[in-house]
Amino acid sequence: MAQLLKLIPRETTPGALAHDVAAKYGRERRYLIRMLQEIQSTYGYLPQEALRVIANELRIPLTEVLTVATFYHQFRLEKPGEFIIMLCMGTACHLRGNAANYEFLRTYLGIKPGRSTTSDGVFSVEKARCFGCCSLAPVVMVVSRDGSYRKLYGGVTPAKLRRIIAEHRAKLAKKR
Amino acid sequence: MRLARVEEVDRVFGHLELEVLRDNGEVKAFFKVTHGARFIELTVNGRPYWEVPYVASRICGACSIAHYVASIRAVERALGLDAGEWVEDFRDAVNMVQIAQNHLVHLAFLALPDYVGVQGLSDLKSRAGRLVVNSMKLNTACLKVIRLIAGRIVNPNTLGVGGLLRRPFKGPLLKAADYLRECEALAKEVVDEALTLLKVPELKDPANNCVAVKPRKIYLTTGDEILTSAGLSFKPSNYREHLEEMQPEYSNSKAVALSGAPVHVGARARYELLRNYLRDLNVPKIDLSNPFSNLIIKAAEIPYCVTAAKEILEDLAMRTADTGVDPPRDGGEGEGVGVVEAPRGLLIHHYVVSGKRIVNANIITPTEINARHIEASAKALTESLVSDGRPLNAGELQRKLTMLVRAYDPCLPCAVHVSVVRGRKHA
Amino acid sequence: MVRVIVNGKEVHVPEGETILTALKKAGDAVPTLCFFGHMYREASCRMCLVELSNGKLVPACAYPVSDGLEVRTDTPRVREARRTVVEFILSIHRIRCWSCPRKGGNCELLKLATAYWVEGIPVCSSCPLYGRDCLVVKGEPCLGPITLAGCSDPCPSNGSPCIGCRGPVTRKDVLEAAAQFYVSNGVELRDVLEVASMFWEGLPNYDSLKASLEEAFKKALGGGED
Amino acid sequence: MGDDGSWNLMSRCCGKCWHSLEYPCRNYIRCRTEGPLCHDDQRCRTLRSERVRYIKEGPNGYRIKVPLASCSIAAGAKEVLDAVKEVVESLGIPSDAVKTVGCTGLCYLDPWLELKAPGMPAALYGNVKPAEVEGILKKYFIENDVSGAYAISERTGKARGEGDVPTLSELDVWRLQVRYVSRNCGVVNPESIEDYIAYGGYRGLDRALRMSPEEVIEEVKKSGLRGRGGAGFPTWLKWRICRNQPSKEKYVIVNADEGDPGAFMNRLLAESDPHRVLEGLIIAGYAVGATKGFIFVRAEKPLMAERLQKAVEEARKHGILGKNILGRGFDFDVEVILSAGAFVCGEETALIAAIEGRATPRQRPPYPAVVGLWGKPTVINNVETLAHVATLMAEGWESFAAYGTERSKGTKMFCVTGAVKRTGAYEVPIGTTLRTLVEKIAGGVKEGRKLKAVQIGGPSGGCVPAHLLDTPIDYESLRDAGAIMGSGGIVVMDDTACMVDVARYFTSFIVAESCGKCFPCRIGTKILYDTLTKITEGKGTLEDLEILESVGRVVRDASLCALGGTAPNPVLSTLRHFRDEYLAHIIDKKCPAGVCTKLLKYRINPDKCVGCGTCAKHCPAGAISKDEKSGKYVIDQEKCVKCGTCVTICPVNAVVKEV
Repeated sequence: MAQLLKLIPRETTPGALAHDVAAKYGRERRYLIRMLQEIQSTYGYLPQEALRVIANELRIPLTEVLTVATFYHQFRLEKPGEFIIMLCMGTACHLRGNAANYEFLRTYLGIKPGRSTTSDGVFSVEKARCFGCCSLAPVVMVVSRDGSYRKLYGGVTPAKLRRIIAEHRAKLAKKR
Repeated sequence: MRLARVEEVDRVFGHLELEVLRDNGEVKAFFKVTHGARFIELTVNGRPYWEVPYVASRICGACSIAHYVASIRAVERALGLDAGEWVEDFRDAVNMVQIAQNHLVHLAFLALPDYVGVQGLSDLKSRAGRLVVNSMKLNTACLKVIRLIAGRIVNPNTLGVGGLLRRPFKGPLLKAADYLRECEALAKEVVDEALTLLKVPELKDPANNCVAVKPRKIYLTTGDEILTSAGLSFKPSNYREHLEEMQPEYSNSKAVALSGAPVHVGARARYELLRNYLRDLNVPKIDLSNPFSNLIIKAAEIPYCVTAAKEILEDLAMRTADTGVDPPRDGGEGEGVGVVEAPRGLLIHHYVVSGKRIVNANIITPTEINARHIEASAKALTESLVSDGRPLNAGELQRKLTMLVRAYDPCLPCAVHVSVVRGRKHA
Repeated sequence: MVRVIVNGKEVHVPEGETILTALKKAGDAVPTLCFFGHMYREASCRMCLVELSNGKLVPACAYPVSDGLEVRTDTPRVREARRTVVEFILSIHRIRCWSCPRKGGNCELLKLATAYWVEGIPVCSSCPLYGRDCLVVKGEPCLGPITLAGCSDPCPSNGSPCIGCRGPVTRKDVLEAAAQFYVSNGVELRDVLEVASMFWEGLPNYDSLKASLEEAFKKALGGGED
Repeated sequence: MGDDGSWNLMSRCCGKCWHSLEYPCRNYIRCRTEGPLCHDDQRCRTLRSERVRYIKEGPNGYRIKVPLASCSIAAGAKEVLDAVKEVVESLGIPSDAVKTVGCTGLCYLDPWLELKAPGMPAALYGNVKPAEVEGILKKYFIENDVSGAYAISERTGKARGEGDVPTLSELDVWRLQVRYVSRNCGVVNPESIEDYIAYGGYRGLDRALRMSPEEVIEEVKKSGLRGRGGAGFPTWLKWRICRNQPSKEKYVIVNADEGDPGAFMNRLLAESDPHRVLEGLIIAGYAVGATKGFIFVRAEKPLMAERLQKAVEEARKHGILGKNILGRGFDFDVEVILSAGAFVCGEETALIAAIEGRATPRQRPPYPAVVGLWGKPTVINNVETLAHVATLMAEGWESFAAYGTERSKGTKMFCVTGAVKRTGAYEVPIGTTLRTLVEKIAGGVKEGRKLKAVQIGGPSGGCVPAHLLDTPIDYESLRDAGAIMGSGGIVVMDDTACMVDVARYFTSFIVAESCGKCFPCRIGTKILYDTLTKITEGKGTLEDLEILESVGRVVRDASLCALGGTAPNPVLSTLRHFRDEYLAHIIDKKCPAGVCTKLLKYRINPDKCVGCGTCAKHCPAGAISKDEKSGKYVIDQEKCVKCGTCVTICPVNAVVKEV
């Protein structure tokens, strides 16, 4: 994925990044999805400010940008946690118990209904479309917010989920 | 020994059975109403008083306006309300249009086949095609008028206790008058043709006393006094002294007698009692004592109603509309009797109101009043066709009997509004 | 020109036209909701479905004509499809007919609902009385908001309050909104139930209806939102 | 020259060869392996044969293949590769013997390892852990012992322990397959065009360019190839319609969206043998007269997009893409487009709309072959279809028509997942029965379980009950059984699966993926979902079944595109074949399979419970508390989220799941 999406240094503000990304794709309405993907790969989500700048750059209404941003599953509009835990909701994984895992994880992390991120902003729990490795069902993938870290776990059970959480809490502590 | 029996009299509103037998030398006729009882009086009990018109107008679809007006007048009298001149005229106009429409339907579709020698409606077209088409046109026009000014053909909703529920517009009134003006000529044509076809058989009325409402203004307007053929006149509120009701076992509907004797109501009764209120009901020379003449008078009343209603509506449009009074929210105490000339004759609604609710209700419908009289006429008719105990021609007797019943135009759904059915089916 | 057979009648329509033009030419009407000529013909509302000879249901407003195309506009499957689409629209429609600008005869949904025997729209949608004229606003316990529309000229339009003769609306959210509307105009549940008792008391689901009405009124009185 | 300066098959063999990008030689492709053709020089010939042998057998016969496809990487293939690289030096095996390849489709073995030494049978090792790598390699290369292998290529009699290891051709999982289009998967290095050509790649393109476009279409017609995306529309007919359109500008799009959950055939093909797909795309472009090609890939499959992009860049570098391809005056270029992940993009008009902007389907006709991308005629073919095109052009249409039934020819790839022993992607001729695929190839359900149903075609497909397992897999007979061929995702369900829950799962997927444009699909599927949820929560009533059937029927008939049109299939087919389960949920308020959480209870058996409290500690919802009087633990049914942790945690397994 890296070659396809040239990464741009991240310290710039979302607005500035959006401006560069728009320029990079020649302000063509056709590449809107690519631009959004680049922004999301930098921030892990689409900041409102970036969307507004993109809309201005492409001279299209903000609603049109939001239509695309809200239609596709890949895009997030709220700031996710440091680590995003994606449970695969493919058929095999669903049958092998990922539905129960999802309930378990949300209760275990105490995520309030209607929200998908823990109150301390560390973990986000999301349902993902099929990763396509059904032999390892049920599958869970943990991705860092900026997408640099990606690890996949197979044959996940509630017990294994607890270990994953502990592992990543330690990883976060080490980083800070 | 049974002389004639018609299990299901056709071409009448509802279910009726007629039986005439000879019981040790004496001929007896039975007017058996087999229509299911409808307990309207019971339904009204306990309802708030402003709902009475809604229930009453649903007694029968044919003349729902007559019941609507009668029940409103009864409740107004119970609460001591006066809806005012304008509203009274408006109600009369609407009532007249419904009378014309009812007569039309009865003459053209129910009674006429007997006099044109056909069995049912389908082959009526060949014999009296023009009359049927004209009456249908006229019928539609009347219904259009009723819908325009009463809100709906069945269960009208512009009238309420105390007057009109909404400020009437001049437009619809004038438009209604135009519709009526267009079909005045048509009405005359229909009537003339009907009269040529209606060759009524001879019969002498055995008990020729009748009852009708003294009109406030012109013929067929409602009033607050009831006249009888015996020259008597009484206030509607003390109707019980003269008309007493009894419940024959063999019929679901009650029967009424005027001081003991059978009494008839309807067009013939009206014509006989209210002739001097009339202007131009051009009725051919007929023998009023013949019950069948009721048809002739009904035919004559059609053009009269159309013209009279048209004039009232035009007059109403010109006058400033006073929509009556608002009924008191928490009701009152009192008892009221409202009477009106329904298409088939005198209709009496009597309610006792206490607080907001109706505590007692009694309704007397024209068919109930006519019940005993029909039996008497049937007896007379049978005697005239029977010699030494056996009917000359059974088929002809039965046909004549059903024609006689149709001449009264009984409306069975109204007749069975009773509160309690004590009678058993005749064994 | 292309030959199209509409319900057995032959019609000639220029190439590239849609079935809808053929239908118009043949004089067979088909309900359309989302069709706006050249501005919008995305066939998203699926009301104008017609059946082809191979049994497929296609939208008349966007399906191009071809020679010898056989089209039927009124088969059982077409009617069922239309009827269910109207029910779909109704199920997501936020019913507030008493305060809706389209009430009193120009509610497209009501026309379709009555045409296809779909129940659920209150009488208010066909009653012309607006704002101050509305009987409920005047404080009368008119049952318009909770009675099924379908009577062509309702009593309210002639001044007499609706007495519920076509039966109650049973959707919870509509009852709640109606309760809110009643309460804000000072009409109590007692009056409503009294008028309703004449026609509804005998209904099998009267008790559950009464319970949900009581609940709705409680919620409305407790400072509900609308 | 190769990028690291050494000679490879793609470069010129000597001065006589005048091939260049500006003036490409027509026989460039055949010359790579059968050359030199324009001159006779033994040195150039041996140069090529040496290179081909090096590619196929590895440096003097040593070869270590490590699979690097998304799923194998997920299963730990990268770590195994690193371990192999370390061990290889110490064993004295040339480092370039290690070759990264695609995936063979035997997912249950991931990550696997294939070793080959001169004179020794090739050995396949399954589920290799990085720590075991050293042991395996030593045992094979040093001791020539293959006893630990999962399978070996053939019996040479030289290796020790050969007797008890089955050869690949003996195993049902391999024997019953016909790897027509997936022949290179797990064999070639997906990121090297040279590998592909060494194994006979681009021959189809070479042959096609020698024929006229009509002849190419005729060849595809004779082969009887039908679209592998799911609808089964004859490919030649689509091409012919597009070819006959007058417009100058035409496009060909590879539909690599593959949104079906549980289907990964296209990803496997594109990640393991991308050039075959590209070759099919170029042939299609030539046949149709298109100027531009697109490959529309899903964002959730980044490696697939990467490999396709690399293949495009390499093909462009060697004159197989761009201007005047192979000197035939045919210009064609390809762009890889990344979709952001929406199932509806699988539908052709929505895919076009997605490229143009927002992905909503359009009413057809006019079909894309007439009015497609930016209004120009466009052909949209599935990845597998184009891979078949490339193979059948190279091998001749007879090779394709040899397989399949008279109405649907050729082979089809299926991903068998769910409750089977051997999950994987298998290529079988059309007409093979489901029983062969599920029970023989995929090994049937696990021990102690009974097979209940097979779900085919993903969210648009249906459930075929166990007693119909002998239905042959082809477009028509599957439709009669209430399912569709679909993209080929097959999910096997045993008696632990609840069919109502499965129907609800697929409907929830459709509700999330519906583009919301037309009423029946947007609202109808939501009604189906809510009704099914009601049933799974035990609040269902009998007329809910009628609602499901009538709403389902209308959504199927009235929806604008195939997504809505096939959305009710799972519900309708489960209703048709498993009505008793629905009734169990509605009448007895019970879920026979014990899946629907609202209908099942977890209870602690007091006489078995020893009061240790581990369950209470591990319960995420804090639903287990100690009953002071009896000292035993009790589960509070309100709080319990039915995750089942307590069942597994309890040392004396006192926790019982009551259905």
